[in-house]
Amino acid sequence: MPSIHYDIAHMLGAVVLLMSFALLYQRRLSSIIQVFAAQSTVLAAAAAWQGYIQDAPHLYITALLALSMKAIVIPVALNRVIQKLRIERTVDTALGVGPTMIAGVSLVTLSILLVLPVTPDVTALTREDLALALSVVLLGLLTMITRRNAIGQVIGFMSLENGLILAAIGVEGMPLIVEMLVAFAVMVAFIIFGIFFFHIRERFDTLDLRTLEDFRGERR
Amino acid sequence: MIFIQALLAGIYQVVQMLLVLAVAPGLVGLVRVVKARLIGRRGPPLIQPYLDLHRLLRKEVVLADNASWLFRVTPYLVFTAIWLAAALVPTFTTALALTATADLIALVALLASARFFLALAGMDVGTSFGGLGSSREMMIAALAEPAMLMVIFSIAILVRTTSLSMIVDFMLDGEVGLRISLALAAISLLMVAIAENGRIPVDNPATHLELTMVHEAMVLEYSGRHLALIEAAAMLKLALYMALIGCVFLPWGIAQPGDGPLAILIGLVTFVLKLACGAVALAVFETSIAKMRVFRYGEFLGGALLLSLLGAIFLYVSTGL
Amino acid sequence: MILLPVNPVYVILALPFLAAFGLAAVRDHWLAARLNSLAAGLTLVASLSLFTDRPETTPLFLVDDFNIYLVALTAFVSFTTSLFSASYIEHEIEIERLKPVFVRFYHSMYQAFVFTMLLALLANNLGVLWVAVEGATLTTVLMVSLYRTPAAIEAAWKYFILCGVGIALALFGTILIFLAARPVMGGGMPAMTWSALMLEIHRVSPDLLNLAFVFILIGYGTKVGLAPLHAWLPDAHAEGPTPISAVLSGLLLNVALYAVLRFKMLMTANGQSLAPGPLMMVMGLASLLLAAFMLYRRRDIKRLFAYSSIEHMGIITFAFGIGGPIANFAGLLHMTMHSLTKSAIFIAVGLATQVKGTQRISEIRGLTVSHPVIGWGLVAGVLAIVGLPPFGIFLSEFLLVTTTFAREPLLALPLVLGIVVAFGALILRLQSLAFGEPTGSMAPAASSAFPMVLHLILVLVAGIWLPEPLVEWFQAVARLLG
Amino acid sequence: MAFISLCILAMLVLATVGAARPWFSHAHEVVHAGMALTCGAAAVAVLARLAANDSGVETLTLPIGLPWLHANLRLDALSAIFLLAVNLGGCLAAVFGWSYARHDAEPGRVLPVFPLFIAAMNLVLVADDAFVFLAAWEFMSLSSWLLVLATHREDETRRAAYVYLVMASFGTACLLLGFGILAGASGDYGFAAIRAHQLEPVPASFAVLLVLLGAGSKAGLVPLHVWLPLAHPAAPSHISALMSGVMTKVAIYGLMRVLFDLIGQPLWWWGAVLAVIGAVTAVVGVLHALMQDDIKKLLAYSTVENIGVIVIGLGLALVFKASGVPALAALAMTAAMLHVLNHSLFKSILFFSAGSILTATGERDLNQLGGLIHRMPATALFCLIGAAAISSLPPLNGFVAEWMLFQAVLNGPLLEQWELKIGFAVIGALLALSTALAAACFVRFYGIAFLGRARSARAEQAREVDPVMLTAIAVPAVLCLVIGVLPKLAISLIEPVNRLSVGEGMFDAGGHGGWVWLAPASAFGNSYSGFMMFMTILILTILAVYMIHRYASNRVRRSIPWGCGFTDPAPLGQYSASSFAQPIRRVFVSQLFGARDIVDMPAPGETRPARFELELRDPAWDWLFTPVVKLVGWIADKVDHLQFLTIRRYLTLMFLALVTLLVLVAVSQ
Repeated sequence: MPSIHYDIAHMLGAVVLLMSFALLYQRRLSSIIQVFAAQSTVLAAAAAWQGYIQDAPHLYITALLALSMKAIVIPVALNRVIQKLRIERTVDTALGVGPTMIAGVSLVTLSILLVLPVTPDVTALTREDLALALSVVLLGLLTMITRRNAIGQVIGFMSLENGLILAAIGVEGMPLIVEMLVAFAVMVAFIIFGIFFFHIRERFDTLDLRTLEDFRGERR
Repeated sequence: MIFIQALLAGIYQVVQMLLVLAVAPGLVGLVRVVKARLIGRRGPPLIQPYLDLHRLLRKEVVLADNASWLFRVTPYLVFTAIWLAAALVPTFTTALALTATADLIALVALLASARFFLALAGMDVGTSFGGLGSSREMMIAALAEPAMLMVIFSIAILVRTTSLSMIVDFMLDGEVGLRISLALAAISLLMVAIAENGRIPVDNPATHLELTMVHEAMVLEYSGRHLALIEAAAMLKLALYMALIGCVFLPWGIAQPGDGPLAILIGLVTFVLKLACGAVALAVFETSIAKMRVFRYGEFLGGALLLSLLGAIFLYVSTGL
Repeated sequence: MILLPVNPVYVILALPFLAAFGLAAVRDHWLAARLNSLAAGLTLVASLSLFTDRPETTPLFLVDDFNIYLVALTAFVSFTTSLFSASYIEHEIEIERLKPVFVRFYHSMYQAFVFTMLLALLANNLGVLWVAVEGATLTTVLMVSLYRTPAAIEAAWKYFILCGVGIALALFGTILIFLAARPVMGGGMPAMTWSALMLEIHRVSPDLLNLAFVFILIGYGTKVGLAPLHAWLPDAHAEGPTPISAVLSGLLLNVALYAVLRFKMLMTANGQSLAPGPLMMVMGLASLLLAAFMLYRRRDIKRLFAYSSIEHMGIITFAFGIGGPIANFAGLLHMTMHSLTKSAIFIAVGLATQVKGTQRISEIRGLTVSHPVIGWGLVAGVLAIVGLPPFGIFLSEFLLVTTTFAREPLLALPLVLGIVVAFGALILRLQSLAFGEPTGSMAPAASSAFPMVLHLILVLVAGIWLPEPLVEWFQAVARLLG
Repeated sequence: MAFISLCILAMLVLATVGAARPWFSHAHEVVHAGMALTCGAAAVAVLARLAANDSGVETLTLPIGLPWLHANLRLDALSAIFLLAVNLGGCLAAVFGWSYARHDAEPGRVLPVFPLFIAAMNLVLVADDAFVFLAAWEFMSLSSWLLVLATHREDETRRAAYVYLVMASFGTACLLLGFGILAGASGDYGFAAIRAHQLEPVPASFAVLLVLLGAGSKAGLVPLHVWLPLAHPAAPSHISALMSGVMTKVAIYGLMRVLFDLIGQPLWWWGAVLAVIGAVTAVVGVLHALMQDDIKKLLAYSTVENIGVIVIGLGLALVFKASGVPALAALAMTAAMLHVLNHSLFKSILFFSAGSILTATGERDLNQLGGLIHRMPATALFCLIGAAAISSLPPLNGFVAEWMLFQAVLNGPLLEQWELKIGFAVIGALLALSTALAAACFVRFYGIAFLGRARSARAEQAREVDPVMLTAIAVPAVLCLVIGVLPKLAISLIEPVNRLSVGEGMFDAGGHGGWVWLAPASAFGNSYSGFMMFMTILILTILAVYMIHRYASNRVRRSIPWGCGFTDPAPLGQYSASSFAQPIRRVFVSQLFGARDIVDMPAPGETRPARFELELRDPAWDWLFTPVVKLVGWIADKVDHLQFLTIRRYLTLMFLALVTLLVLVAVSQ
């Protein structure tokens, strides 16, 4: 395979990672959703590109699913939820921007450290991809724990999932990708449905411990 | 030969039992006489205790309404237990038939049995004085008994036995020599003896002042022949302790198995002499000291216990561990 | 059952799968409950047929020494719990705590849940396993939130989010395994198939496996309820219907642990990778100790026993972590005994909370006086779960503690400390629950205590005598686990 | 062996009969009669075996328990002597329970468990592998816990039961670890394999320490004794007798099985540690007993004392065994074993008497009793024998063991280590102290409960208990006397145990005196004869009675008590239990246990009564248990915060766990 293939795949992966950083950085809900949509679009492109270079048609389906679900349907749905529930537009973060970024960079470093010595006999493509995917997963998790708002956390979760997909599509010959993606999509749908249906607004995080005790079951 | 020895041992045993029974009241009488003389009184005659006992035996028993059978049985038990104990201590000879029945430890326990029943009898009628006496008696015993056993322990380290006859034999061999720990043990034993017999400074046998008495409080309800038995037991006990101190620390004169009639005679005479000396010493001691408060008994007897323990440990030091 | 023309595995899976759809259509809750039990019973019968005629391994399904008894156990507990559930749900409808429409949904989900668990156990494929576990998560989330109280929704939500993240991480681990195996085994299905992987894994480079196992352990470990990933477990147990608590503790935790153990087998068979043991031991001990101390401050009876589940999962994980034939045997036995005992306890608790109308420990007293069967059942269950003879858990704890102490004396101390501390807490609560002057309603229980008694008898028998085939399976699996 | 197994099986069957009580009206009779017969038969069987001086070993393997080990049972002399104690106690308890347990409020809680309890104890004694041993051991705790909970409606009982079960399981955990060391990494839990497995001194010492903690907590050794005086009295009296008189012996058996059999050649300091712990236990136990007003609590503390005495004997035996003087070891061992038998006898008497008192008056508080000797004369007589025996008075059985123990102590100078020489002197002093205090304790117990005047209306109206209960009290009382007068009878039963545990019998090296004299060669010819003493006292007493009644006055007049002229009409003016203990409390206890008298004397003119209260503390609680409880509570409070975090924080925990593990992997690569 020509090296341009690697370079493009690599570049797309790097953009996904960049978007993860952007997610970490964003404050306003609407822009978080926009960044996520952008990340999903790039992911769809990456999947399509992998489908092309691996000659694996099911990756096109993956790309299509990613594009339709994550880049279009879910962002739109989330925007509606925000409007319906009148959730505040800016999100509290548990950690300042500076520390968050430092943590993010450390995680990326950790991922590279973990992956680089690991796979000498695997092709360079998957190794780099894996490092990127691992970074995206960890950054997704970091996003989840630095956001005090349900929507922000859901986005973090989905960004984590994007990392998974990035890893899966990078591996040549991986079966069941589509199935897993569908299973995931169901789950995410559940989450959004849950937020909407049960009116879970800020229950991810409340500073008032007394109400928590009411809810965490230990009814004294 | 063995048969003759056994027969002799039996005879000596009976002689000894009668002997202690005979001399015990005299011993108490002597102590009283000497004490009276020391404080310038004439005092009762030497045979006064015999007369007292005789009088008591002939009187009727006045029994408290709610006294139980235990109350009536106890005097006999106490008397025989102490009599037996007194019979076991070699006085004039070690060739006694019953000597193997009990060693020193069993002897102590026999005395404990007597005390146990006496203390129970003290509580039987249900007056507060009886309980008071029993309670104090048991407290004193709780310290005196271990002290006594530690004395025995010291002696046993030295002579390797607790059998009284063998102790006498060993002491008479003269291999022991003078030892500091023996002295400690002797002092400790003396203290125990004073406490156990209810002598000053622990108790005053002559008093009926409620708050200070111990032994007398226990037997307060006894009268007539019961009281006589208990008094006799107390006298026997004093004789027993004197005989014990005599046979362990001053064994000279005691006849050994196989000795002839002369040795027996010497033994008898020295025994009576020893008792007389003991009585005088006790009287002197008692007149020169004051009675102490009840709660200081602990210190007194604790001291005895520690002394005896020290004696045992010193013995190790002197015998090179 | 030998006469069945098809692979029994398909029957085992098809029964709950079809029942899940079928029950969604049954309006009458009385009938639905009976049908639910019937389906579970048939599944049990089908699963027992595995013993007589063990099917061939196919690319998708696998029956071996390890999962054969777990399948039977799962089918058995889901059957007995369905019996309990029938009368339990009946009562909940009577007191109008549940609406009939939810019950329809409940029965359907119950079967779907059984299906996903059996699928996870029988799967020969890492991907199928993962999908099944995710399905189990979704179905149980729905059942936990069944009462629709704020607390129930909160619990379901917490469960969902934490396990969702866990599941995602487990998927990452699965992808990593595939990535590691691909150079050796090529692309496609074999590199995701247990039976194939086990044969070739020793040639696989260990580096990626290490990374994969970390994700698997954290991912599926969340589902097992290992500290510090346990937070969902107590609330999910406490707020859902009690039959669900029983199957959650008794079965789902086992299934998740089964997944972890399958991966551990791979690690063991590889031979050059990092030893997974220490990680599992540390997490196991952390769970044990944390749960043991948490038990003391619990006021809610179901939450109390949920923490006890964490504690036991910790013990089991520790056992597999330390490894060796005896510890592994102990772990397997403990898994079995725990699921039987804990489901029995939850049944007893369910009965008690129904008759007393409260879940608060301080409001339930003197059960042995007011309700002898429930009370003594609870006593027996708790005595069994804290590891007293003659029940089966004593056997496994005996093996585990002695072998641990002989091999790693310093590790045995926290282990024993945890067990004793938990013992103290559970007995303290048991005494106030079962003894003393009774409080609350003295009315007889409406629901059936039969499943509880059955479980306890099995645990008792196992504590005294273990059947030979079971021992052989355990020993075979213990060897594979290394 | 097969017979004992059958007996155990029969007990299990009886337990099911007991469980069937709601449907079977004669369950009570069947269970008690059955247990009496079964235990009796088992006792006779082992008695015959021991009397035949049979040092042989019988084994039996049952196909249950651990799959690759099965359940191994074994009967040897050591098991047999303890089986004798257990089944004798069990038989007596069953007889006593026949009448006594009829008064139970909730008999269904005792009936099925009583046979299980005895079966478990039997099983511990015949276990031949660590698994059966520990399972039976723990089951013994479990069943007795249920028995303690028979009176579960009282808060005190539940607290006692809780402390008991937790301590018991702590003990089992220690034993479990101990057996872990003994069995080694191979995991062969059979006792035969453990015997063959030679340990280095350091692990062996750890094993001994753990076994000491485990068995010691069950036996009630200080400072692990705190549960005992709570739990034993809470059970019905016949069960209390079993727990105190028998179950603690099973714990002693566990200690002995490891120290004298499984572990091989002992180190001398193990024995020294054991003896010191025993001595401290004896003194602390009896001092506590002296301070108690509750008769059953008093008896329970007295059990602590007696266990201490037994452990002193074991410690001495171990020291002598390690020092290579088996004859002396046999002497100490005989003393310990005899005390095991003795204590189970007189503790049965005393607890049964307490049960009778409870039946007759409904009172357990000494200060409410008094004068029972008039209303319960038979109980009073037997109880007197028990009290005298436990106070080690000749010519009863308690003294024989005490005497031999002292003889063993007196041989301390023979040992090489100077620590031992001095230590033996101190142990001797403590032993003597505990004996003397025990006498005081039982004078107080007997004097306050049975003598004097009734302190309450219920004591006034007490009635003698029925003949069945009296039989159960009388039999051990007679045995106490028989063993005391003819100790050789019992000692000959112990000889096989000596050969097994220390390698030599007490009379193997000679000694003289036939059945009348007790004079083992190892005691340097010192001798004691209970028979002679008994006969002499008997003859002399008869003589004295005859002489006095023949020659002196035999008149008796009843009158009001003299009391120094002060006749107090109120029975409350008598010496009370606490006033009796006051001198000893002042001398011994005040500093040690922080005892405080609180006297609340009303000012002149006030009409309220003066109050006296006694505050007693147990240093073991203050220094050992309370801190542990506080620590657990503190940790529980701290970790409890984890229940109330937000989802985000839980996710953070998860994230941190993941990152930590990843960093670990990165580092390890």
